[in-house]
Amino acid sequence: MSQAREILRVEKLGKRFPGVVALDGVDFDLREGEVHVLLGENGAGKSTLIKMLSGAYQPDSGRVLVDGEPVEIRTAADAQRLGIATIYQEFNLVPELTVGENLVLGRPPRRFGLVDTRRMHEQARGMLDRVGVTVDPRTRVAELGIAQMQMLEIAKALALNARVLIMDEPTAVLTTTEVERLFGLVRQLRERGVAIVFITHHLEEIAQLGDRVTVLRDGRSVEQVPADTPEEELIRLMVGRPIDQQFPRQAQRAGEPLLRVEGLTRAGAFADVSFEVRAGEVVGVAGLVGAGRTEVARAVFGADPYDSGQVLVRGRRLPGGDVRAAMEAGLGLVPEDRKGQGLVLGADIAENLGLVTLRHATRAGFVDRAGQRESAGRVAEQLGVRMSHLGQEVRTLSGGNQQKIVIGKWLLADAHVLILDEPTRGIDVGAKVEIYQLINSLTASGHAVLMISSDLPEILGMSDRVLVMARGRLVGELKAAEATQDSVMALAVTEVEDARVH
Amino acid sequence: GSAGTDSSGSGGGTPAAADVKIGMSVSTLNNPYFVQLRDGAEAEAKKLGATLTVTDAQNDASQQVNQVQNFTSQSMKAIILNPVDSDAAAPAVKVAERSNIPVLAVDRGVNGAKVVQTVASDNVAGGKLAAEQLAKELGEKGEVVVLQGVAGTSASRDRGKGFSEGIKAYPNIKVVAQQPADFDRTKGLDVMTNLLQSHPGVTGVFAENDEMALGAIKALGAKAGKQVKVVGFDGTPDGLKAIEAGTLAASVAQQPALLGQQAVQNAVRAANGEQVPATVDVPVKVATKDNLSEFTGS
Amino acid sequence: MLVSTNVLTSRSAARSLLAENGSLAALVVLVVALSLMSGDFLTVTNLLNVGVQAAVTAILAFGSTFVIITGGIDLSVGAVAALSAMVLAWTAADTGLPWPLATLVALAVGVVCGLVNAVLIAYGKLPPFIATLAMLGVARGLALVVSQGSPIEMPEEVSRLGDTIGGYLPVPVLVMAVMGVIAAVVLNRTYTGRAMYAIGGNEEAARLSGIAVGKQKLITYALSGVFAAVAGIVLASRLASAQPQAAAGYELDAIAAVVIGGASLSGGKGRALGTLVGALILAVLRNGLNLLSVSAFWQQVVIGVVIALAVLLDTLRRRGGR
Amino acid sequence: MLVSTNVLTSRSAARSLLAENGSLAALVVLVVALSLMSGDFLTVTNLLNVGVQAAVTAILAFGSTFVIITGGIDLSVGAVAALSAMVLAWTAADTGLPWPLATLVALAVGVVCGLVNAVLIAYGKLPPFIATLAMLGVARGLALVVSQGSPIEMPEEVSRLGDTIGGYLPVPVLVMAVMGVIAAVVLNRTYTGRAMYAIGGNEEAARLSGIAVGKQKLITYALSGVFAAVAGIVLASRLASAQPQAAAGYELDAIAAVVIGGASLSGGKGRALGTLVGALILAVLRNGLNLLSVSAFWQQVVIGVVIALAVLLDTLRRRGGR
Ligand SMILES: Nc1ncnc2c1ncn2[C@@H]1O[C@H](COP(=O)(O)OP(=O)(O)OP(=O)(O)O)[C@@H](O)[C@H]1O
Ligand SMILES: Nc1ncnc2c1ncn2[C@@H]1O[C@H](COP(=O)(O)OP(=O)(O)OP(=O)(O)O)[C@@H](O)[C@H]1O
Ligand SMILES: O[C@@H]1[C@H](O)[C@H](O)CO[C@H]1O
Ligand SMILES: [Mg+2]
Ligand SMILES: [Mg+2]
Repeated sequence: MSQAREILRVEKLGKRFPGVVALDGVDFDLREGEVHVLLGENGAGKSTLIKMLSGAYQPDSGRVLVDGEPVEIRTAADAQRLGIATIYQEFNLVPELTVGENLVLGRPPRRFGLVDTRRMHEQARGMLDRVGVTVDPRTRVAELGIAQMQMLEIAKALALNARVLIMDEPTAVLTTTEVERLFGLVRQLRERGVAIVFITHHLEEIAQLGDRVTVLRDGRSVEQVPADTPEEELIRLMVGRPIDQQFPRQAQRAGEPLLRVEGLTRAGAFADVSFEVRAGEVVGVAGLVGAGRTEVARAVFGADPYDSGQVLVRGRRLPGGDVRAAMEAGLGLVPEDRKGQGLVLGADIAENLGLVTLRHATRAGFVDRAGQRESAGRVAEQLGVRMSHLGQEVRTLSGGNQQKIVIGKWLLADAHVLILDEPTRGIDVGAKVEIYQLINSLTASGHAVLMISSDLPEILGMSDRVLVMARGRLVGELKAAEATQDSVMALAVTEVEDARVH
Repeated sequence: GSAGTDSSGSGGGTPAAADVKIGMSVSTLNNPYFVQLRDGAEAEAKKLGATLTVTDAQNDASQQVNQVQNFTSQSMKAIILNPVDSDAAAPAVKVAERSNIPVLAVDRGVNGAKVVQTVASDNVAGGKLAAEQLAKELGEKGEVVVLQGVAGTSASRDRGKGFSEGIKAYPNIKVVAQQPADFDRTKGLDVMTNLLQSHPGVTGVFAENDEMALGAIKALGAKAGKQVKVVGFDGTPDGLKAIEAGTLAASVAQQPALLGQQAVQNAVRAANGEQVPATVDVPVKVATKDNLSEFTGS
Repeated sequence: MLVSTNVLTSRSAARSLLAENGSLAALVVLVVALSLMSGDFLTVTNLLNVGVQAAVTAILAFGSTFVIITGGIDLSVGAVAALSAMVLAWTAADTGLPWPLATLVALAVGVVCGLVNAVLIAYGKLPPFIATLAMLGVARGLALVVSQGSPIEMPEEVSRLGDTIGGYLPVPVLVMAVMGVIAAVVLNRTYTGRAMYAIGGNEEAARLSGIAVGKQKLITYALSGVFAAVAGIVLASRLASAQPQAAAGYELDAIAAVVIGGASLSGGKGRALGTLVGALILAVLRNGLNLLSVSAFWQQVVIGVVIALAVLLDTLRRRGGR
Repeated sequence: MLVSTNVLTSRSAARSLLAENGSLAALVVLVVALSLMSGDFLTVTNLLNVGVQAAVTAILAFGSTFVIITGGIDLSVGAVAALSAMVLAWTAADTGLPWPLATLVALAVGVVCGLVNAVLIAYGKLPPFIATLAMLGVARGLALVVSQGSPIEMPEEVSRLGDTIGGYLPVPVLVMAVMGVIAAVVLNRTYTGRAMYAIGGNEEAARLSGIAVGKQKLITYALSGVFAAVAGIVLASRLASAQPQAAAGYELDAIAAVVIGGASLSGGKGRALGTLVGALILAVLRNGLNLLSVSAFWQQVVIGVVIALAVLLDTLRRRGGR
């Protein structure tokens, strides 16, 4: 490896935002045919760094060299010209346009100056095949699930045939199957000499895929180590202290059933889903991408309607499609799509954290804003949100810190049954443990948690029971003791009649 | 002689006007009629050596009050008001009254407050004249449509009133439709086009101003002036040209330039503390092909 | 004077205000420029005139601020203002209703118009632009129907709203101040106000956080309606008569005031103070151009250019700050 | 007749069109209702009249469609239309420029107005509402300045645009059709068209995909300007004279047509065919109410109600379809 040619080098790169020094002299280099992992806590500056390589931001100081020559990357087009392709942490898709159009966004095939729609769809089909996604290129992106969107972003970037491929947490929402396919593709590219920058909070992926690791802390590059460095050591470098237990679940005795779902069905989405969640329990829900977990969770919470079946909280039946009623009965939902459904991006941290408790903080129509701010401050500290102050716009937080806000606002709400959909998406190891501790204290106080996650180790490590879904149906249930990677996956690929074809 | 000839106005001699500042708020300048009114006023001011500031209230009564307020800030010596609406103009007059600035109303009167002078044409009488002229053109029988001005304006109200009173005298003339075209040429065209569909037998049109009449003539095409007689209101240059061409049968001509001229002349007098007569009647007169020269001359 | 003493006495407070609210800086620049250009501008009377001239737009704009913060738009405010005032004058004159009752009826008209807008938008899923454009037509038409096209005199007691107190303080300015404070309190301190920001920022996130979006929109548009009614009554009081064509086209002024004041038409942003400043900028501009005797035809051109420059100043300053 | 034969001859095609384009269904309902209520409505001549009356709004609205798809708004189209036509008439009449050149100058005026809008928006970061509102004032003011407030006659050759070909086919309808096809091709088939959808759907994504957002906005607003100029010329040709106040307030009609046609003011959605249908709905409505001799005061009320119902029909149908 050591003789491989250096393609890209970053020297003393600095970037500040109002109130924050995001990068403070970062050094980084990238060689042909390597997978270089960027590691760091939430808000350490990983995304900021790669955005300056892709033309999204301009550095304040320092320089970037490509093939030994200093370059200025002012726009996305500049980056493309230099052979740099980027998959951003936040999706950059146009929901109203089709899958096909999104795949060739900004460079559609043309004939006689006009866009050649037929060829566009042909190209798109090829790109989708390559990443193993089977959707019609004519589908509107707005109709896709979040994992499919991630695969789309990957397909889009691959099609640029770049020399440098930057991937910012591409695996955060993918299940094992997709992750494996993605790794296969990445290895192929590496063979061909493509240089890859890879950001992840899933530490096990580093050894599987990476060659070198650069660790960022507080906007500085603190260390460069080989990818086979033990996880504990990586954690220590990243967090500054060791973490003894990644999944500190303290199981409780299950109490009375708090949530019961019976025969829940919606044509084209899910069918005959029944389960219950008891006080003190953490119930995990596993499944492949598009298994219908999110749709069930949303229906239970009243965010979407359902056709038949019923949802009972403490034995009382909830009206369908009524979020307010669900909340009053004690349900809570942390949605998987933080940007689309979880956050008011233009509002500040305090405002977002207080959204769910707004009603309780209201007396005679007036909101106790000081009280709201105070509790917001408490939660933000508990979760270690990296911010300049509570008045910071959520839009300007790092991805993982945004996720902490989405969870934080529900932690404040004291819901009896909290449904978490991909709760730790993009969250660093240290903060994850904090969240798991909070889950522990919730269940210890007699509350219950239903946790959907594509991160199988998390499901296995934190659940008392695991439900498995496939094709819109509940296909099995495993006790914590029986649940292993293999037993869950075996159920997840069960051949059942697809509830989603109609 | 005709109304337009007595240009020296009431009382003799040119008033002394050096350095007299006069403010004039015109209801709207989006209409050639008022442009003529303003031009008449400006020409007279220049002649007399007075400083005239003209503002455009854009058909908004409250903006007009604002403008009068602003005139008082500028310490105008007299204010000429062309009310957007006669009733809504009273507060504007009162504002000026408080600062002891004399106000003259031009083209439309003011109800509910005293102005030192009203220089105006009578729209109700004009509507009546239009009815009589149209009846004459039609041989006192036929089907007539009315194109109305902006609903709610006094000009439209008064002309409509005068016309329907006047047309009652002719039992064989039937008003088959009244539709608003907002004093606007384009709307006159579209509304007339549409009315021709439902009333193909129309023989006469009364448009409450020339702009709409010209639109209607466009809609009528070759029929204008032949099978269908159109009577307008205002006697704008374009209207008079249409009379000459034979497409417009007649227009109840106002004399906006004269209105403006008279108003300025008397405003200067009032500013100098002279007594001015309470009303100056500038008569309306029907312009037809026969008497066209009286109008195009001035 | 009003403004300049403020600036001098508490510099740092003023500076932080300016920094926070870019449009205020534009207003200050405008005021300074006009004071230099016209000796008539910076007098107490004239500044009070400006206040009076801003009042109706400002009150309409406060109502529009609510709507715009939720990501909506209300084109009906001018027409609703006219209709409400007309109903007041009509019920008082024709049915002999005592004026306090007639005033309540007028406010109720505003509320009902707003509720109809909201029902169409929240439950009929009409785009706010269309729902309120339809309401514009309906309200304006009804104002004409009620009045049969003629102005109706306002009850004398209500017309006092157009007067001055003690010969100096104009009541419209007072009403504007009161409505502004109400708007600010609603926005900053009440559940509904906070919900407006959340809905405008991300309607789905608001819904999933338990905010009853439909109900909050009802309140939002009803508020806009009632503010419009107040504006209509103030306007009619100034003219001592309710006019069927009153406030025609004011919806664009109101929206402009809100946007100049820093709100975004895509929702989630906006403040009462900003809106006030926006309305004042428009009024100062018109007043100043009158005082400077700018020719009528050129006035529209100059107003257009200055509005663009004022907001440009704001955006440039904000970008410079980054 | 025109419509009914279409519907009868190719049922399934029509059905799929209706399903795809909800506003078309509303238009059909409106046409059927008016045919039943007035015998004069469903005649070839009257339908052609409707076409002529829709033409100016439709052409303006096609231009606005581009802007609205990018998530912007253009309030200046009516004023730009008036200014362009005025410049044409004025250069031809006063400076004696031959009419083809004068026409080019007029189109250039439209382009320049659009470019100024775009520069303010894309580089000055002004909200489109403010930039184009400023342009509204500037263009309307300049039209008044150029004309000194009075109409100017159009060159006879250009005025033919307002005539009919062969005594039947009105040229404005032809121009509308041509501009509609151009709009559809631009939107569906060109790079710029697709970029408009991307920018309106997610501006950041568009930028990060290498689309030069600023440049594309320049093209978008310039197109809107040139469409406005064409509309202004057609309007002036119909009257054989350029009027300074022509097309006043048409911007709201144009935007309404686009939104009725299914576009969203938040961007990313909209189609030329939908816009055409929207403009036709407005024209059919006004034509029908004239034919039915609905009283002046009630007309605005009825138009408001029917617009709301038409769009409601669309949204309900779409929700039912899900
Ligand atoms: N536009 C912005 N304005 C202000 N601050 C910003 C902006 N963008 C990023 N920051 C700040 O810069 C810091 C680095 O953020 P960055 O997104 O690079 O973190 P990250 O390492 O990618 O974290 P994560 O693992 O959570 O994605 C954070 O404190 C963030 O709040
Ligand atoms: N193979 C497929 N066939 C049909 N529809 C699919 C398929 N995969 C996904 N979908 C659709 O994509 C959306 C994603 O489903 P949903 O989000 O409920 O699944 P999930 O189990 O939460 O998976 P994830 O959130 O990991 O994507 C749903 O609308 C689903 O119907
Ligand atoms: O007298 C004028 C003109 O007739 C004009 O056309 C409309 O307003 C009236 O007051
Ligand atoms: Mg990041
Ligand atoms: Mg999911």
